[in-house]
Amino acid sequence: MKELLTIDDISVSYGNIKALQHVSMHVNEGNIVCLIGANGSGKSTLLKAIVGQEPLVGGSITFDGEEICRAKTEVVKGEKRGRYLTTDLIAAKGIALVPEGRRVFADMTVEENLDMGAFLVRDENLIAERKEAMYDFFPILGARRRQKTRSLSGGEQQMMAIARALMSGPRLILLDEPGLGLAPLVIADIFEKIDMINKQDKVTVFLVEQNARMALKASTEGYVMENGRIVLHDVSSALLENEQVRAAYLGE
Amino acid sequence: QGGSEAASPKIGFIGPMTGDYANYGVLSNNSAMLAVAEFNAKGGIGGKLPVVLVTEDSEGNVEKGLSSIEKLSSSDKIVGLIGPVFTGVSFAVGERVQNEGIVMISPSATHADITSIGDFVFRTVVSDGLQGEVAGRYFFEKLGYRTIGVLYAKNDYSQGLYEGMTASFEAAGGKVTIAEAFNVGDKDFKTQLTKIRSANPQAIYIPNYTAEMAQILEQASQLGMKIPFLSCDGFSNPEIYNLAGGFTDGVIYVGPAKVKESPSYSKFVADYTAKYGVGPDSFATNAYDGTNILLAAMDKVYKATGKFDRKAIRDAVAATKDFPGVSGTVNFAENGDLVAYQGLYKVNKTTPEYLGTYTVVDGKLVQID
Amino acid sequence: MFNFFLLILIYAGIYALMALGQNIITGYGGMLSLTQAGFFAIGSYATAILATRFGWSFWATLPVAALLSAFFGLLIGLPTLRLKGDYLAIATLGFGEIVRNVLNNWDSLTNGPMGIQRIPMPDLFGFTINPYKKYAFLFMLVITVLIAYLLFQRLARSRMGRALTAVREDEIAAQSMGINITKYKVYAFILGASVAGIAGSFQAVFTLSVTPGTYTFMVSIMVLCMVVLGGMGNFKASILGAFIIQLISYLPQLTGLSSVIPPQFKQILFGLILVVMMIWRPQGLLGRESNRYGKKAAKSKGGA
Amino acid sequence: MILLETEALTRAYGGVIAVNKVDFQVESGLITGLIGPNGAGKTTLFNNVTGLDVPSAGKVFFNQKNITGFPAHTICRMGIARTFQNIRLFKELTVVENVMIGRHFKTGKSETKGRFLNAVNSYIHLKAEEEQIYERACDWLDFFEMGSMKNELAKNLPYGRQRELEIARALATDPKLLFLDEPAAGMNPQETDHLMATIRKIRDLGITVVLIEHDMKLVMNICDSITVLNYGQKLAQGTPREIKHNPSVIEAYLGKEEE
Amino acid sequence: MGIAEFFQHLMNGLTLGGIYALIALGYTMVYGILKFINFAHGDVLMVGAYVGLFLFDLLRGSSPLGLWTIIAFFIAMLISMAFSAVLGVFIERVAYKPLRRATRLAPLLSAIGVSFILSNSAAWMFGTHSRKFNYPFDNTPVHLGDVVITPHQILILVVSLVMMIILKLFVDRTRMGKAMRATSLDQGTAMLMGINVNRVISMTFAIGSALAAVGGILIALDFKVYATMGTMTGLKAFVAAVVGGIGNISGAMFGGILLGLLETFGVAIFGIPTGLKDTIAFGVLIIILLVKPEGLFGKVEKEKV
Ligand SMILES: Nc1ncnc2c1ncn2[C@@H]1O[C@H](COP(=O)(O)OP(=O)(O)OP(=O)(O)O)[C@@H](O)[C@H]1O
Ligand SMILES: Nc1ncnc2c1ncn2[C@@H]1O[C@H](COP(=O)(O)OP(=O)(O)OP(=O)(O)O)[C@@H](O)[C@H]1O
Ligand SMILES: [Mg+2]
Ligand SMILES: [Mg+2]
Repeated sequence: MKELLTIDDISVSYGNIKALQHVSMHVNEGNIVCLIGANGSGKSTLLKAIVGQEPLVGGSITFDGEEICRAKTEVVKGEKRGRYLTTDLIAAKGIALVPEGRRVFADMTVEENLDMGAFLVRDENLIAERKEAMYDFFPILGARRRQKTRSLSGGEQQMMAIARALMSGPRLILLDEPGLGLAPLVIADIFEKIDMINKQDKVTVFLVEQNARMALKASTEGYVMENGRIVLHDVSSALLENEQVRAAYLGE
Repeated sequence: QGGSEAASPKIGFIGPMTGDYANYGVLSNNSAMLAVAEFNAKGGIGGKLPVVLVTEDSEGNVEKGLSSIEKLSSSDKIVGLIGPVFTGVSFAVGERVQNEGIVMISPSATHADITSIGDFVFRTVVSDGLQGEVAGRYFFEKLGYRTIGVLYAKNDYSQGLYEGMTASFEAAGGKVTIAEAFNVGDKDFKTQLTKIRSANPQAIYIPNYTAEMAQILEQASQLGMKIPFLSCDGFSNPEIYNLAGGFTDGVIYVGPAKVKESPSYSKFVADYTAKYGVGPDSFATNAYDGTNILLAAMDKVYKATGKFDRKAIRDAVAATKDFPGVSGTVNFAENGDLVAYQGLYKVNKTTPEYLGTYTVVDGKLVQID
Repeated sequence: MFNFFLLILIYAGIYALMALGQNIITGYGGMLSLTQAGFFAIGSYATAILATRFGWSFWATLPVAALLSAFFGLLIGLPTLRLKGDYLAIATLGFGEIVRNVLNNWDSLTNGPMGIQRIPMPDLFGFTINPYKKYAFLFMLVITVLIAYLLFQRLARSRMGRALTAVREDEIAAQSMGINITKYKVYAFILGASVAGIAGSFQAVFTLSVTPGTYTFMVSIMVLCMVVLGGMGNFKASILGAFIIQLISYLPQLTGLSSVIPPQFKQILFGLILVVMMIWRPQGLLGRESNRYGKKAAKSKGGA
Repeated sequence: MILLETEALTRAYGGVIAVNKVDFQVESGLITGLIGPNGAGKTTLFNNVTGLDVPSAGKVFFNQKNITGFPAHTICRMGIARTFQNIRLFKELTVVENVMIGRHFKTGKSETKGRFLNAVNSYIHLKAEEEQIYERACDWLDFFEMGSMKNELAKNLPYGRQRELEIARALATDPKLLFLDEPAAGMNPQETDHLMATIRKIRDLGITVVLIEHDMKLVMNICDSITVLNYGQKLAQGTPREIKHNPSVIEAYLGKEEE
Repeated sequence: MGIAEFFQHLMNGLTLGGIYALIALGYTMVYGILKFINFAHGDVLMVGAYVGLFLFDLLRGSSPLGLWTIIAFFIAMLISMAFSAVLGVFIERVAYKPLRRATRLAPLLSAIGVSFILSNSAAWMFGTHSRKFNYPFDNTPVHLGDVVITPHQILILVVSLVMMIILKLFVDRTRMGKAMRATSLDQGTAMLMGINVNRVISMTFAIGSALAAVGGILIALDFKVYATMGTMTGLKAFVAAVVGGIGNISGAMFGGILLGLLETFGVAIFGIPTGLKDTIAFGVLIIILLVKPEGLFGKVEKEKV
């Protein structure tokens, strides 16, 4: 299986706070990989680093064989050279992020938000098709399609953010706590849907989730992060049985 | 009190050099520079000391005017001041020079009360009072108008003229049937003109600065107005014909007395235009005379005493008699005001034609020339 | 030269008063108000009119100027509080322009564009504080700025300041914490207006003449610049900002450069300095005042 | 005793009726849960009760007093505090300052309505007052074991801590009734457990708690009574056991039991 | 007031409003995206007018009014638009871009600085006097009964209307327009959608500044060219843009027209002294804002908690 995303020894800091320290991981094409960890362990930071929203202080990130980010301090061929693609270029490579805190375009309607998600898609028919698919999947969004997103409920906005990311037809989708604020039924649905797009549309999924049990069940592989470091990596079924994980993240 | 020794004496100029009114400051400052340059070219004071002109920008406001005089008086130790250009600043600066004992000659502060600040304040421009008086009487008596409309700006100069003209016109028996104002910075006067058109006066008096007058004339023509226009010394700036060339025909204005005839005036205009690329307006003309008067006074005092005593220079300025200025013969009244007559001109296409020189004595219009 | 420096200090002092007021409105309350010039004018004219027409002493006119501006602060504060951000800016800008327009046109009261001259100099214990002799005037002004500063500083470090900060940060949360946001916004306006009125009074007895042309919209902008340049939400910085902006604007005259360079260069220089300063320190020279309890606030964020 | 009650509370936004004739009761001293599908109108109900939104129809009673349409700050002063679904801390202020703002109207002389004189008065008593506010704020932080973070900027706290800080800030107003909108969102199971204990502690202080939550473990464990909304209407009300087995609730919201 | 006078005032008000609208459109472009008052907009307008003036005089030489003067005028206008667009983008790069993450007031101050630099440089280079921009066409007024209109007045109205429509179509219909809207709402998230925010912002400045040049030239025909020409009119246009509703294109247009009509009728109808024109205009604008705090065309959207 091909390695789609490779994170090689990256570090990220916020001033003095070392949010990520020497993190390495990889996501194979076609897989669902999950990342779990306590609050503040650095999960969101990692996702932001992948899409180029946080600069690296060390390491590099490669997507589909092309290096998309490298820290300024890295030495390449005897030279100190940083390099990075801006977020929009990374998005154009086929990476979509469902950001933490939803970040919907509040003054746009649901429909316009979906259109923005498909900004890089030029085929009008395809866009219309995908939109319909989204309304099928989240009927409430269909009912609210002409409503400004700012007036949606928290959960509706979350659905909106997920649907928007799917609109671009990404190769890799990064989900930052997709279940946040969603009703139990909907969460179950979403995990099913994730599975479906993964199987049918061959979208690779990288999932960050507090609900570790569901995340691990849905994924093939899992990483555990603590204080900005990866402390465990295994296939998900093994992690589900892991004592340490059970105690710390499954609430048992 | 002040008075510096033999080193090159300095004189100051204060006027708006930047901002909305910069043009008026710049034109007058040009004159002062020209006068000083010519004076120095002839050898300067006593044939040996060149005079230094220090220009400061008032930006047309009192705060900057005061800082300018502060600088001129405490850093440059000037012995005389040309300016400031506008009434508001002139009041503030006038109080200050009076206090410091520096003689000041304003080329364009027209407010009637300026010279009553004190004995150090002079001007080479007629006060609004006189110009307005001549204008009102002339419009009534010689032009035979009984109703006049006015379009003036809410600034000291324009409003002063409006009030002066109205008082004398109505005293003579006429009536200002409509007076419309606009604010500084406005460029569209169609509302006011439309209102005036509807009031249908026999003529319209537009006492304003050049740029606004050009604008008014053009817009009046756009509104198809055929009413005769009357104006003030602001019209003596030849710039008006560049800006509103097609619309100046027939305008009658009150301006400096008979300047067009004098050869020194033509030479001044030619030199000025050659040097600065634009022509002088009447304030610039006044500034030129003012500067020359100041320089002559300094020369006189220096020759007599070998120093530049501020008080002595003031006295010498006050003693100026029949100074042959480019704007005519200059004399100062007891209070520092210009003793002057008003010229009347009628524009033929784009050339002003001289109609006569007038003054008002005891409420009666008297033709001098 | 030294005299000229004193003059800069006096102007800085007068503007510092306005900047303190602007800071409480914009720096603390987070409201972008562009109307200090209006209050400044009201204060100036109050003093000018009362002193020349009714023979009041400066000290008697001072509280009137403050109260009158405060009243107008309340008047425009109350209704305009419904407005956010730049809508508020426009409404306040409009108010400032209205004040100037009215002063320029109400000839019977304000003498219109001619302005009011010959304003009597203030007396203090029998001494005339002659603005030409700058020490006494400066002294009087410094005391006033100091009092205003201490007062504002203490208010800001009390419940009032915290409430205003809360309103700035998040109105909805502030409301839900029992803070009457309208009340605090109006307080900010009243306080900000009254010091600007006092500044106007001082201006009137310093220049001894007032004309409507002095109180343009540019004055409000300059005051805003002082606050932002110093650092929003920091009273010391507002005073520093006032001093620096005045110093920059008068630097060419102070150094004698003004008579050497073309007059426009002075303004161009001012513009350049403004741009460079902002890029160099967008948070202002001193930045927002550090949180009283805890660390200094982060550099880049906050404010209206 | 019924502490808070809504009577046919309705809030319509144009065509969308977010809350539809809901009668909702909160028993004093208990923990009441409010659950329902996304968009059911839970947050809207909170907003209408706490004065951030004005009902289209219906009434709200607090302590038998009709408080419908009162401004938010008044309602807060009467003893109702809340947190927000999307955290609304004063981000640029420190942790302790956030809580101090909660103490805003709780101090010394100023408790009698804020007049300008009071501002003057409080100016005079500034120091004592400030100390008083500070100490009380610290007490609340200690309650959440956040004493060591009090000088951090609020925005730099991890998510879960921010939620707790919001609760601390609300508690600082000494409420009789506390509304929590999805307090456990973004918390992992362990942290949720900790939160449950905290909420119980709050209840034991005599503060009535109403909470919205999608985490069923939390809801079923700590609520004494649960109200379910669906499409703006009240679907059911009862004890956790009743709700868990209510078929229409399962159908609309819970889905079939996991595991 | 007679019927003729009424219609004359109406016409005057409309064209004055057209001028405000023309400038307001450019303001709104930039304002809508970056949410800061681009004080230098009026000065870019002034630069555009100077460039247009010099080019037009150069191209025209001494040829009489006719087809060539009109062509020359358009060439001058196009070059001036391009020049202003480049200038606008340059200003953004140098003076505003470094401040994108700073407080909202920092770029405002920077813009004031730029405004000082531009207007004073122009005064220094081109002098402080007004220059006449000759009409490239015959501007003889047309009489409709007692009401008089000039071709230029009609031109202003037509151009501002056309520009409004084009802009609106552009922003609503094109990809670039959509990208602009997204950028205005949330730059970070816009990038996540694959939008090149830098390019969008540059584009916005380019369009806004090109519009300023058009406005500057058309205004110059009527009001002359001088260094401070952008300041006051620019400010009023900005007020109009805000009253219309921030970032709203039709709002800017109607705000402009409204302001023009207010300035005209406010003093024309009730016999209020014309000096108080600004008081009436600003007063009514404040009242409008109080009644409709989000501007005329803005949408009132309460924040959802
Ligand atoms: N902008 C920022 N400035 C300073 N510190 C930050 C910033 N963003 C995050 N942090 C800190 O970095 C660390 C990692 O944060 P991150 O958001 O990546 O955690 P997370 O694993 O996603 O947590 P959560 O589960 O709460 O979302 C935390 O300690 C957080 O406080
Ligand atoms: N201003 C508004 N205009 C139109 N519809 C609105 C408005 N505010 C809320 N709504 C709608 O009302 C419904 C109720 O929203 P509310 O936020 O109360 O839901 P909720 O129960 O809290 O959901 P969640 O669990 O997802 O947070 C939603 O469908 C929302 O779209
Ligand atoms: Mg996270
Ligand atoms: Mg909700």
